[in-house]
Amino acid sequence: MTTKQLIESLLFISGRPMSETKLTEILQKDVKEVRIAAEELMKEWNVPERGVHVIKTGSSYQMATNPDVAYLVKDFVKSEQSGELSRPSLETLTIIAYRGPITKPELEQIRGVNCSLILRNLLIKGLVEAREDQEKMATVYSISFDLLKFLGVNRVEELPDFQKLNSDENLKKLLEQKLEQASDEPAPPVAEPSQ
Amino acid sequence: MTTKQLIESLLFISGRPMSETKLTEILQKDVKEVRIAAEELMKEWNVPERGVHVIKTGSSYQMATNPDVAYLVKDFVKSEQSGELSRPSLETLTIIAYRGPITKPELEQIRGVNCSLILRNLLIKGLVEAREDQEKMATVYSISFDLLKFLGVNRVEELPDFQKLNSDENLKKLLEQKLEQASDEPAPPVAEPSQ
Amino acid sequence: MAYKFKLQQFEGPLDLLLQLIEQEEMDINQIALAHVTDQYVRYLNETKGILPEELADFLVVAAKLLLIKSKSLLPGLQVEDDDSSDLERQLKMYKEFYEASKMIHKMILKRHFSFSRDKMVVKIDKVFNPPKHLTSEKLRELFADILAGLEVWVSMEHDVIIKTVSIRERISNIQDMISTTATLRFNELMKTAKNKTEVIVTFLAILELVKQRWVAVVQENVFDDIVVKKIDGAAGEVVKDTI
Repeated sequence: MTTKQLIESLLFISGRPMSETKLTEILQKDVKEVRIAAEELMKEWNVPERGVHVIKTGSSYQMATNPDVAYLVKDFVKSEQSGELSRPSLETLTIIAYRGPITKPELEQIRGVNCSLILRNLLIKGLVEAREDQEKMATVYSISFDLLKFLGVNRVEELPDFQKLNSDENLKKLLEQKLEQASDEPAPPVAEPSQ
Repeated sequence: MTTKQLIESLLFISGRPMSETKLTEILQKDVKEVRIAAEELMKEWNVPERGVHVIKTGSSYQMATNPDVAYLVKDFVKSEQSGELSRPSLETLTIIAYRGPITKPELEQIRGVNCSLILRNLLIKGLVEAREDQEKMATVYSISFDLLKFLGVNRVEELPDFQKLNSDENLKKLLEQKLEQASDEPAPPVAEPSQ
Repeated sequence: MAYKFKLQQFEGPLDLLLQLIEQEEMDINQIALAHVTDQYVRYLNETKGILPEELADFLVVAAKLLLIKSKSLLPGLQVEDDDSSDLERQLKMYKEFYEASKMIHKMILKRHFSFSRDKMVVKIDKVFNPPKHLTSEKLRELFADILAGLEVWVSMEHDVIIKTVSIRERISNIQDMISTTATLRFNELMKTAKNKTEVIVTFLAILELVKQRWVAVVQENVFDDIVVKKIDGAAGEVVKDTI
């Protein structure tokens, strides 16, 4: 059996999202092989003719129905999901979708308001996920599979204007500046070499 | 969408056998068309390269893993049922122990994040039990009898400091707040134009 | 001077600023920011329902705007350029994401949802697999930790209820202080502010009093304390409602 086939079986059985780490552990293969196989699977399944797709956020995968059949499946699973979201929620989710994983200070820098309560709200609703980022030594936020399913895309990269908004120069500058002055304390004096 | 695609989505989402009659009813197509599409689906899926197959018993169809991966499915279930608890899972278990029977929304209000995945994890390990509460009209969760025994107590009330911890003031306030802000977001400020 | 525009509801300071600039049909730049400064401050003062916890965010933007405006009025004014171009950049950024959020909203409203299955499709035998070293004492410790962590959220909700001093209140406050002493030291005044928000509120209040020619501010030498003086013959009442 190929790795791709095995991943296919596992995603089907579980129904829930599975991380590359988890897949690696069960399949006893290395991460790289798992990732390549999973991406291949996505390419194969995510075509309009298929009733089931494989969606991805971060480094996790999940099987979900093709959004084109929403009208039918919605009744079958008795979904009452309306997709109603308030403006603060929408704004926050948009920024996290395009710029995640993102820290709270970065998010607040873009929105210009404190985001503690709204983040908590979105975490409880399961539209956003938080995890500790080892490198940044901070909590980072990304969108959840539930939000992805709401949007009806297989991954965030499929969102309109993703490239532009994800790699915006202005934003980079803004966040860099912010990071420089990140600590509230005044920076320690730095001796400037005299000419 | 073709009938084949629609059947594919339904079989996936249900995970159980679906009869031709049932499919006919949902799809509003005649039996013959449903049967032809389902047979086509079987031809397409039941090849060695696929990790998931479509099987037929009587006049019912079901999606199932390729029999060749049976060993893997076993491994997966085993790894879900065993395995150490993550910190968030352990926290959730603790809250259920001291505050159970508790609903999922209450649990999430305390933890500040969505708990769907963790609950499933605890249920599958036999640590937590779910039942329908008639009064609350909701599913409530308690720790399992096996876990009580394991901890060496007969009832949760015998857990250390139960009275004090169970009736914590902050906890009460937090859960009350939840009820107050039934509509979950603060209303946006409204500008009052001057005359 | 009555103003004729009517704003929709706004979310936060950047949204308010963006709406003001779009109403004037201006591009986002320093000129536009200076142009809408007064409107912004006025809105801030007349809007009811800004949560105290959000007020700080609104005031920080107000302070940046006032800086930009003073630069446009006094071209010779030497200030670090960072803050003003920062605000311009931030607003442009905000606008991009605001537009994107409208797109996202449209996508969601189409209800083009995907669905996944919650249940595993295999039959699962009942097991009992407790964490090996779990004891009731450990549960107690963990739960106590969790309870301690709740404090933040409970008190945060509580903070919302505590009223923060508004610009108008601060103005009457300063007037009272100055009526009894005739002069005030800026540093002394700032010391009465309890937090960053109140420092900015106080600063805005003084600027407003200067604008209305109720007080004058004098600084003898650079780095000296600034002295706030009541102007002789100033009308007794500040026209608070025009702020």
